[in-house]
Amino acid sequence: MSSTKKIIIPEMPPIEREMIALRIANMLEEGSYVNLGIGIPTLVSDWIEGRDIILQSEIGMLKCGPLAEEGGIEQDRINASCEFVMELPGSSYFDIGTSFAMIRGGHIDVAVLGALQVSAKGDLAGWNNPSRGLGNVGNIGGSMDLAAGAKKLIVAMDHVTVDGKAKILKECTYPLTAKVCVDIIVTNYALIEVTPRGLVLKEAIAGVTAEDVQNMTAAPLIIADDFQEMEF
Amino acid sequence: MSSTKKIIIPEMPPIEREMIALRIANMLEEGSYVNLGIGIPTLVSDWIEGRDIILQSEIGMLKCGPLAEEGGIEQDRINASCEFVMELPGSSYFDIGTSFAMIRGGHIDVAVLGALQVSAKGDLAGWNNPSRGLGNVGNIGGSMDLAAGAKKLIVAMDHVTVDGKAKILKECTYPLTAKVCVDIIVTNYALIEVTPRGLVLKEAIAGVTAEDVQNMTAAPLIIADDFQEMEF
Amino acid sequence: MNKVYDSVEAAIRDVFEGAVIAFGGFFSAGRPAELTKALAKKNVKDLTIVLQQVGTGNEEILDLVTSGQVKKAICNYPFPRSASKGTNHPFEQAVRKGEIEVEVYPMGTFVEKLRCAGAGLPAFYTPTGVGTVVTEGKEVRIFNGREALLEKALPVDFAFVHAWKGDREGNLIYHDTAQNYNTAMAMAGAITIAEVEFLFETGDLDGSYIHTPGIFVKRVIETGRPERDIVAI
Amino acid sequence: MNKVYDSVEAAIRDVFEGAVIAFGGFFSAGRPAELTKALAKKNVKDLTIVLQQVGTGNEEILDLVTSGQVKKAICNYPFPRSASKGTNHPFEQAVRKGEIEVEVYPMGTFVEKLRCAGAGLPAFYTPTGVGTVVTEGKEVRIFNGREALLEKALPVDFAFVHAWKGDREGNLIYHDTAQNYNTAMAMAGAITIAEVEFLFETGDLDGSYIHTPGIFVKRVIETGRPERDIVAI
Repeated sequence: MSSTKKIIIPEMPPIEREMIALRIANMLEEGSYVNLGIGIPTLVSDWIEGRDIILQSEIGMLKCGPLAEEGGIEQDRINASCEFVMELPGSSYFDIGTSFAMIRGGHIDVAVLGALQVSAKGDLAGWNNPSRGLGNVGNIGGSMDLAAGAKKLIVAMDHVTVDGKAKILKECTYPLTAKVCVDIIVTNYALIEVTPRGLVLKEAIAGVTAEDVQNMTAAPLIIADDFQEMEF
Repeated sequence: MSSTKKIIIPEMPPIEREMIALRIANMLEEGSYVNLGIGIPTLVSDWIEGRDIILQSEIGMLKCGPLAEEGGIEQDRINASCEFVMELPGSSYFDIGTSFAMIRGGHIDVAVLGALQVSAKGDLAGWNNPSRGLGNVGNIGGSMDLAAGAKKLIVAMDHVTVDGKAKILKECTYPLTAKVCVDIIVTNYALIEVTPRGLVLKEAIAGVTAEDVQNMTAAPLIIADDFQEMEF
Repeated sequence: MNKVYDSVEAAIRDVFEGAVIAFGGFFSAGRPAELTKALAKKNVKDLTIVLQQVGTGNEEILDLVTSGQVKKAICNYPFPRSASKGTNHPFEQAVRKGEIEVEVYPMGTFVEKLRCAGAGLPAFYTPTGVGTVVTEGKEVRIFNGREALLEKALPVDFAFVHAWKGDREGNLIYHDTAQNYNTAMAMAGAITIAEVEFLFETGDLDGSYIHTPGIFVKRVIETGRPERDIVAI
Repeated sequence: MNKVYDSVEAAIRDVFEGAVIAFGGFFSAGRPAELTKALAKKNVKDLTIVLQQVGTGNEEILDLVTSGQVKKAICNYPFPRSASKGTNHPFEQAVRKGEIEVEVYPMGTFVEKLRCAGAGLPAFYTPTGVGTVVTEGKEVRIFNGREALLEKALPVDFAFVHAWKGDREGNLIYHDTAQNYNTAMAMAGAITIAEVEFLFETGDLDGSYIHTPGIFVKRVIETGRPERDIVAI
């Protein structure tokens, strides 16, 4: 199997990005410290307001609040995506050295990251799309540290690329962010766990079968004993 | 030459510890950051009040003030010798990690340390007197970091031990604090510079000759062209 | 999040035999005396204690020593400064008798080993200690013409720290030089337990001036402001 | 001590050809824009610039690029996020043409390289980047069963930082997330120059809440509080 494997997209339309985020939000435990990457992961924050979950932003902020509305903007208070954010009771600020001590030191319970590709072993490729043609230099940012340091890594992404290519592969073909780091993949069609036995398909969205998911996936899937419809 | 070389103590009495400290204080430049060790070095602080010199204490305080008098004591404000100290305008506090970043990172202009022995090459032995019989464990404290990290290291000590043995030796016989680290030795009889050529005798106290100093020193001394009486 | 415990006893309930425990403080300043006293009462054996020194200004730690709970001490200034005081000191006596093993590191190395453990860095090179007994058995390597030795991170099972102010989520502020080792130890602890002099509601401390962000702290107990004795070393 | 300079021009007068300069800031927050503008006017060649990224929210850095003063950039997020924006971006264009060399490190490695330089630690091991292009040409070693790679300290000749409050002796306080890289860079600089929004007399800042102690700062200039534009990346 390779990334050029023929991919069949099911007729059932995928869920929206917000629903991927909701599925992930529902997996987060109360009392956990969570770091959300750029893209779909950011949307998770919309679903955890009022819950006892603390967001860390790698720029150096703990208990990072929601995006600031007009009037609540403080020019020196941004998240790692350069968006203005709100302060919450108990928010704290620190330098990036301390921020990555938290990240690399295993103090972040869950990191949610986007991905370009994930391999059957849980390798993650997310920082460098070779099509950009910049070789080995690119926007690493905090992704490699998060992938190496978070206690649990959840990938949030579309199941296939916009031009219909598989993103879940036997081996990644793009430059890696980290090896054997992904714990769970949540896509717009399915929820897959990375286990020592291989990729275990746990859930698919309503109207999509395990076979449908396998047909969009260029790595073998083990169907979980408790395989079920994705619920929200 | 060895540490057992016959030492002859001159008839002229040595200067007091306070005067060693004064000689060192007079060498410090305005605008410098200085760390003072336990013992004679601590006395340097009595001679720099009102001068533009900032004392760092390895416990995590910059612009460490003089010893606190009754009434000015704050139980949580101590120096590295566990003495209560005063705050000055511009004093700051930080953790010991940051404190030793300053020390090891070359941000301290001058460290003044006591010593048990100094060698002809500027090796320093100061943390472990084997006579205590504790082997290789002992009170290292901040001494090794200061010796390795300060831009300039001045040793303040008596010229010979209380039982009349040489402390300035061809080679140290006690466990080292650091190799080739001492720049200047100020004793109760003399001021000696450590140079690549060897130990250069720059000053002796009034009434003491270069020969007298050599007779107390178990390493060869080069007499400086500008050898002179120690002034205060 | 509410990390507040009602008692020091409850906060240390899961300290186990053979645990590695770091104790904040530098001589008398910033030491977790109440947690330490509770631990001495609990009587857990074979502990490895990680701290500046034993028993000068932090006398409560001696109860662990005299009751035989300490297997090993990792320190940077283990003994009384005065040799004669040391001879009569229960910790030094236990070390001389071979009852307690001691490992000593330079201060800067000691604190960096703890910070690295908390920061997920397994090892670092330092120029401190090159050519001394500290180098023995360690790799020495030259960077930019200067020798440095390899030191490894020192993770601890529990870190006991003492803060001036703390909130329910574990954000801590230390007082003056009572910060000392508490910051690095709080990072290094798998379970960091903070005794605080004054407990605040979450949001009542200024987030720009937190010394230890709450993420490093698992449990908080309010123990009040102690009266420290004046200590000579 | 009085480290205050009257002008940014005077404060950067000795920046030399080929210098390695770190610039604080993360996108728009906490960047030394006034020092950077003065540097662009000074027109010093062959600079190595060390910073998060080039030209998104810190447009003033682009003047160094377009005027051909930059030989090399050491970054962690060098290019615009969007590939199409990147194609039209002068920095990315200069890199594609081979006019500027780029070295990229993961954020945590980048900041630690600077902190280590400031802290006198020549090198460290990190698990971040193992098995990726970041590992290429670097030593990999196993600690406690886990691979880590060797990274070296990154000292810089000058560090330009931006603080909210500063005093005459160089004590600095940053505002919210404008702290970011400024702290580590201030430590790493052989000569650290701070532009501050508000200058205070020595003693007017609370010594318990200083983010960068004055010992790390050689020069201070008051440049006022800037109006930052809202930036999309």
